Amino acid sequence: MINLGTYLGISFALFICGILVMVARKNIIAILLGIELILNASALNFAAYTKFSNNNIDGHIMSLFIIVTAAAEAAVGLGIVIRFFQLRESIHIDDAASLQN
Amino acid sequence: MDYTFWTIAPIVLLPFFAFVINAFIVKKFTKLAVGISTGAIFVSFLYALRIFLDFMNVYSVGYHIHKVFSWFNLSSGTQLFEVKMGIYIDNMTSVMLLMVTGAATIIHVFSTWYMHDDPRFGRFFVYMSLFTSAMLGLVLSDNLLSVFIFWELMGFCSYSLIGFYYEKEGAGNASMKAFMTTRVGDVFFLLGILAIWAVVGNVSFVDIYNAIASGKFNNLSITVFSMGIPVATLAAFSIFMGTMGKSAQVPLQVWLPDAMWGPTPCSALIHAATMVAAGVYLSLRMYPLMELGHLTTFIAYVGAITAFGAATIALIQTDIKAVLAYSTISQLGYMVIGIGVGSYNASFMHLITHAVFKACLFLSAGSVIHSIHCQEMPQMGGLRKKLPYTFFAMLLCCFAIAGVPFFSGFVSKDRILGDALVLAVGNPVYIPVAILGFGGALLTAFYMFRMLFLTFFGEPRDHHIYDHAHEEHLGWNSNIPLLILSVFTLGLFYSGSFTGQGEVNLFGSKNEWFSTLIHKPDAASLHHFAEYKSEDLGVVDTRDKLELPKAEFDENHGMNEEEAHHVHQIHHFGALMSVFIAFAGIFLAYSMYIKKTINPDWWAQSFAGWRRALQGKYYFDDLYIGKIIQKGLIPFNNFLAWFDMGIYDKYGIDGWEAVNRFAFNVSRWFDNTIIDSAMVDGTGWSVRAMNTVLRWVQSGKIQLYFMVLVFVLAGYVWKLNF
Amino acid sequence: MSTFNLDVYMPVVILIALALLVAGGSLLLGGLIRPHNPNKLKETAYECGEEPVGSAWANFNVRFYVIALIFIIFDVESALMFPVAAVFKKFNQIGLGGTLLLSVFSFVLILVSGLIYCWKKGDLDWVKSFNSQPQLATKDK
Amino acid sequence: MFTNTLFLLSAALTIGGAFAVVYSENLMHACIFLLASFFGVAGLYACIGADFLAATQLVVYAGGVVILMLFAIMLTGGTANNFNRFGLEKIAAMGNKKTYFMAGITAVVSSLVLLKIIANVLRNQSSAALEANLPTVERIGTVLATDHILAFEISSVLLLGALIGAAVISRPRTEKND
Amino acid sequence: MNSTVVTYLSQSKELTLATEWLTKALGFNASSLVAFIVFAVVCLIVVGVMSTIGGLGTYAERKISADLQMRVGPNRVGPYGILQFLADGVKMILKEDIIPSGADRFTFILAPFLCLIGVFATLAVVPFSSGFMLADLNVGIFYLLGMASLVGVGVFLGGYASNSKWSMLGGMRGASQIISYEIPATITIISIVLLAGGLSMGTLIGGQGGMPQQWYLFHNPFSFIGFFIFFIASLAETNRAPFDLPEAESELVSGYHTEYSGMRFGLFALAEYIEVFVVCGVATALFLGGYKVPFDLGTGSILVEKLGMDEMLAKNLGQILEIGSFFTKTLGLYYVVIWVRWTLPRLRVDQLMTLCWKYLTPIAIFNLLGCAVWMYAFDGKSIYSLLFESVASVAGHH
Repeated sequence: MINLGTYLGISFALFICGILVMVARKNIIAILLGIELILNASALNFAAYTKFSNNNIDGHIMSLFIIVTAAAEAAVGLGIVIRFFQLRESIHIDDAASLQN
Repeated sequence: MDYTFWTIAPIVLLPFFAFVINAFIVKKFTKLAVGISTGAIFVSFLYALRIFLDFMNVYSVGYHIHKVFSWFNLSSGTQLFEVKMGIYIDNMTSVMLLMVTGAATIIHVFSTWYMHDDPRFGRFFVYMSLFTSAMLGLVLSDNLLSVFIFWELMGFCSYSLIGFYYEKEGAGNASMKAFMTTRVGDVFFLLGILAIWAVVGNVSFVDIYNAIASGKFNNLSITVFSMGIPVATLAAFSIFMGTMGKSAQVPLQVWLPDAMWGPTPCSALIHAATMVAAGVYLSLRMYPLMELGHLTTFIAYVGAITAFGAATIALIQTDIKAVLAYSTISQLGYMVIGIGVGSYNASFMHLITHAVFKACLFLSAGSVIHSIHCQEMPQMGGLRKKLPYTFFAMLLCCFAIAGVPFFSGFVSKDRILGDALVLAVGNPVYIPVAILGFGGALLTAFYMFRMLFLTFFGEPRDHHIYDHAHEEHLGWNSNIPLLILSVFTLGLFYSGSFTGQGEVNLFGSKNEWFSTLIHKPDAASLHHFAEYKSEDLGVVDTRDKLELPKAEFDENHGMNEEEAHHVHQIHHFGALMSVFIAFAGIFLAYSMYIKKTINPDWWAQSFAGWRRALQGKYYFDDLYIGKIIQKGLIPFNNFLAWFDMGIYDKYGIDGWEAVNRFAFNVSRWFDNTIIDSAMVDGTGWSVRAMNTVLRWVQSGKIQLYFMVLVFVLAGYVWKLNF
Repeated sequence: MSTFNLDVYMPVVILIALALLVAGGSLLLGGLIRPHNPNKLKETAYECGEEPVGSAWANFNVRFYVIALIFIIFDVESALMFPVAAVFKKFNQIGLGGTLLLSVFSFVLILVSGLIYCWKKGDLDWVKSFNSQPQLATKDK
Repeated sequence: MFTNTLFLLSAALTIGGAFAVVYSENLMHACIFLLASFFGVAGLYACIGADFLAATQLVVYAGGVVILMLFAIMLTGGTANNFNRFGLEKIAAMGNKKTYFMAGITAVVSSLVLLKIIANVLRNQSSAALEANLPTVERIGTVLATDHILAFEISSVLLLGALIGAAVISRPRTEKND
Repeated sequence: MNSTVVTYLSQSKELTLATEWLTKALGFNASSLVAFIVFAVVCLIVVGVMSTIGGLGTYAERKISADLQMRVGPNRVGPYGILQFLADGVKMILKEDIIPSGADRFTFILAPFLCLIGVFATLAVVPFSSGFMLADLNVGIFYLLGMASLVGVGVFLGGYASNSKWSMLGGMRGASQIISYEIPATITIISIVLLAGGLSMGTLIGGQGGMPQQWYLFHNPFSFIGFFIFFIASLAETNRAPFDLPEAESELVSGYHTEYSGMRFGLFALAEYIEVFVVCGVATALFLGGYKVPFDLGTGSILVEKLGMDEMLAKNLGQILEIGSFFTKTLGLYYVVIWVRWTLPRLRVDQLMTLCWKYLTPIAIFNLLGCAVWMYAFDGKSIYSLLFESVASVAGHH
């Protein structure tokens, strides 16, 4: 049961859920949730390849750095959201389209 | 010399460490930060010099050092997925290293004078160090992926430095413009890397050469809209788009003039000597791919249009830095022509010589600007006596860029033009390239000397500014760099001989080192690379692996006697023409601005239409910012741009007399009917009409962009058929 | 290195199941025997005996976020530091302790500079008058 | 036996949590389901012997990122039945039919490509016997301290940048209207 | 990695026999099943003991506070009132369960579960003795940190879900306090990991000995300071006084569990008291030698050699000694926790943050670097062995 196929399937499901959340939601924080899902999917992929492909620890390192980067990304992203909220009193993503016109 | 990690890596790491250290101490210890930056780049120059001398010592064509290490490895069994990074040094790299570190050192020293009263003195050096290390990293990279990483890093530094005076609104906008415009090219570059990866399974230069030599690219094509596009063409075009963005080729040239908002030393280093040349460097590295993709004609045309178009715009600029900026675009165009017409080593030589004289020109302009706090040439004049060293340096550089014999620009540009001429004789497709090239050379000589005369000769036009110019403002650290650089504008350094044999003549010496060492990677030399694969980790020093004969100068460039004779004749003719054109341009400028026998105003009035186009910089900025970015009116404005360029350019190239009168009438009619009534009103109407259709494309909704991104990537991945 | 069997995670799963069981069980057990007479007054939130005003889910002061931000950065730092710290002893025994010490030092000091920055900028001060944005929730001072 | 149970539980938690994130109309609940999904991913890591990654997943995601997100939700008051200081209704904006439709199209397109890639990968997968699980902490530590030392150090710079950047961005301004 | 209670028990013949018999009877390899049964039984025992300790904790708290304040304390239910906690438990189960009408029901119900899961899951790696350890994961301490962080989420959600202002403030404060104090605690743990060279509880305790001079507490000056930092941070992480801001009666009524009543409140309280025990256990394991007994009595080998005792019996005796040692130290710390609560006044919230970020964290980082330097400079020797060596060498010269 535990093999590369199932792991890829799970990470695929995570990724698709992430994409769905990212595109369907109009709330910036919800979009960030979707991004976290996608990052998790990729990190899971790296770990799975490590286990089922070559048992080289590099995959774990990659996953670790994905987690690190994801945390940093979440911190900065949420900081931007909060600043945006202070300015616009909204966290609707389409309110951030001020570049238009 | 023994090549280990510690003899190569410090070149990159020293400036990088300087950046890291300076980024943290910069606030309080500005002097220290400056010292660290300058010292680091100087030491790294010494390292580069050491490598260069070693390569000159070996003096062989195929000699290269390749050090590979594994970045990460997820391969198993037959499925290979290993990403490797590495250092690759061959003759070209060693020359490039010397140029970059040398220019950077000199410009750093100059900056200590130029920037010393700036409140953000230290921060400037932080960026400069990061930039230098990125550029050196790019030069040392052995694969496209790390090239791309450093490429983007340089883009970031360029962005930061253009926006260095961020209090000024223009600087902020300019930095954003530069970033966005080059991004267009970079996306293509990334796609090109993907395409190469899909075919080769790796992006190391060596493996790419290997794949080309072993025919991996043959018969591979992608079907788009039922048209078969060879992968080689697609990849080559994508990568060349990267070059177009970085090296400011038409139509992505618009950012470079605006980049002059940055401090002048950074313009000298980034937007003249190194970063913009990196695009050309990339195309040179990928030359076999360009050839395989049958892209050379396209490249030659892009280069020719850029070289000539930018030169025409430079004719009417009054800002001293703007002249230099357009001149840079134009000279980059010459390098690209060189790639297009197969003039590999001349193109590279022009890269080097241009870096030297353009850096010197920028530094001279910088010292002029800093002495009189003004950039407008009409307010200068007669500064020759006030700034003698600057004048001397600028004079030499103007000789070089105009192509006066015995100066570096002549040596390199003449060869590019000569090769273009050779091709044009054999193949009428290349005739416009040659014509535009020579026309551009004439204009170059003219506008450079126009700049020189307006700045340094004649009577001072603004006495307030003139009286304020003080030579004593200048210090050793402003003059010495200029003088060093101006010495290196002599052609002898490039066309001389390292072995001490051979006579020096007008066209360089026999046995010159540059053409001897740097060769187009043709089919024969690509097979050098088949000797080993980049799978071997560790240092590959080809001195041990291959039998390396001393390189010898081949006067016939691999052709038989008869062909060579024919080519030589054309070259000689081209050279004579270059000399003639250079002096014609200088004479024209002389008679217009010193003798005043020709009245510039008369010319301006007779070519009013053209002049308007030039003042609008061929409307590229309007096109991009006014239409595409805001309204998404791509097809309509392409048409407009084509119309402007096609009509005006054609008339410019035709005979003087007929065009003169005809252009006058046409442009008057054009103004009244087409532009005023049809275009201005029509633009408004059609904008409104198309707005409704195209508005949703630029909705500013990031999720829509994301969807499009997913679709495009999906299509690309699907096509590449992993 | 010794290999390990995934059976070591058994207690973890069992304990989590037990936690659910204990909590759920006691609530269920109570549900069978305890009284259940809800009325409207009982179900209002406690606000010192007054009628609650508005919802409690208002936006809070941004200081909380800055604290959480510094926390997560140091959390990630510790996640990176743990494996390196775990091999420090081994490296020290084979004589590579110096390089590892250097890397740990630079790693930590770079992060500490961030802490110092936040300190100097006053992000760590809980009571600091930000007279900027009108805030709904200023009670938490 | 136990391993399979653990795997099934974790996979169910992961995918169930992810789907719940998609379907949940309440942001706070979505965040909790995300926590469940992270937990499941930690279990999945544990199933393939990546014990350190599992613990890191717990520490960083469950303990860090989720708390951060909960805080951010509170700081933006982002729940449906809430009023901000101007009395305007704050839209939680959890999507509508149109956005779901677009998301569906995007997901279908990307899933086609991904499935093609996955099929390719699985076809070429050599079915060698799996090696026994080795403790990963020391290996990761050794590799971090030797091969990937630069990445290790650079990541501290990354974190520093994130810290300072986010602190600067989210700090309340003392001046008005900037 | 595998030194769990099952490994320990499988040294005895009976378990092996039982496994073999089950394998024959069931027709598949039953070792995993046996392991499951053993784990299940032991987990039940541990949870039961821990719940009792948690309950007794409330009793002890009241009794000790009464002692400190010269009162009598609970004395009605059972001898000396020792059954008070049972009465409390019964009361909680019988109390009406109220969910406020404005609350977020899903989250309201989930929050105490999260707290309890977080605390119970940490029990898996608490080292009661060298054999009686549920799971000696080789990411032990790190796993514990990860699981314990669930408590913070639970506290926050509890505060959020009630939709009451006191709860919300308490929850926000509680969560930010828990996460803040996690940093000095984690960094101190890293410095101990540095000394021990591993993350598993077995390694961490294995580097220490039974005698006080072999503890990491007295290993070097930095770890000595580290102990206090860890202890203070643990107090704050478990919301104990003087850091019980989230439930400060005088300002926030009852903090994040204002709206919780009956058993739901009971679950929060249970989680808190067990967590206090767990962090005391961790402090013991990290700094006070854990389950180690002097003179290697724990392995039982001395008993076998000197007294000729049966090997398994001797080992069992050793285990009991170790459990005794662990519980003595842990409960001693538990006493200190309660003592501190009734001695020190509560901090203000700004003092709380100042203490964490401006004192504890910098000192913890300094300690970490100091430990690293100590390891490098003195080759990992403790200050005691350095003194001993120098004295010995001086003595040898004369």
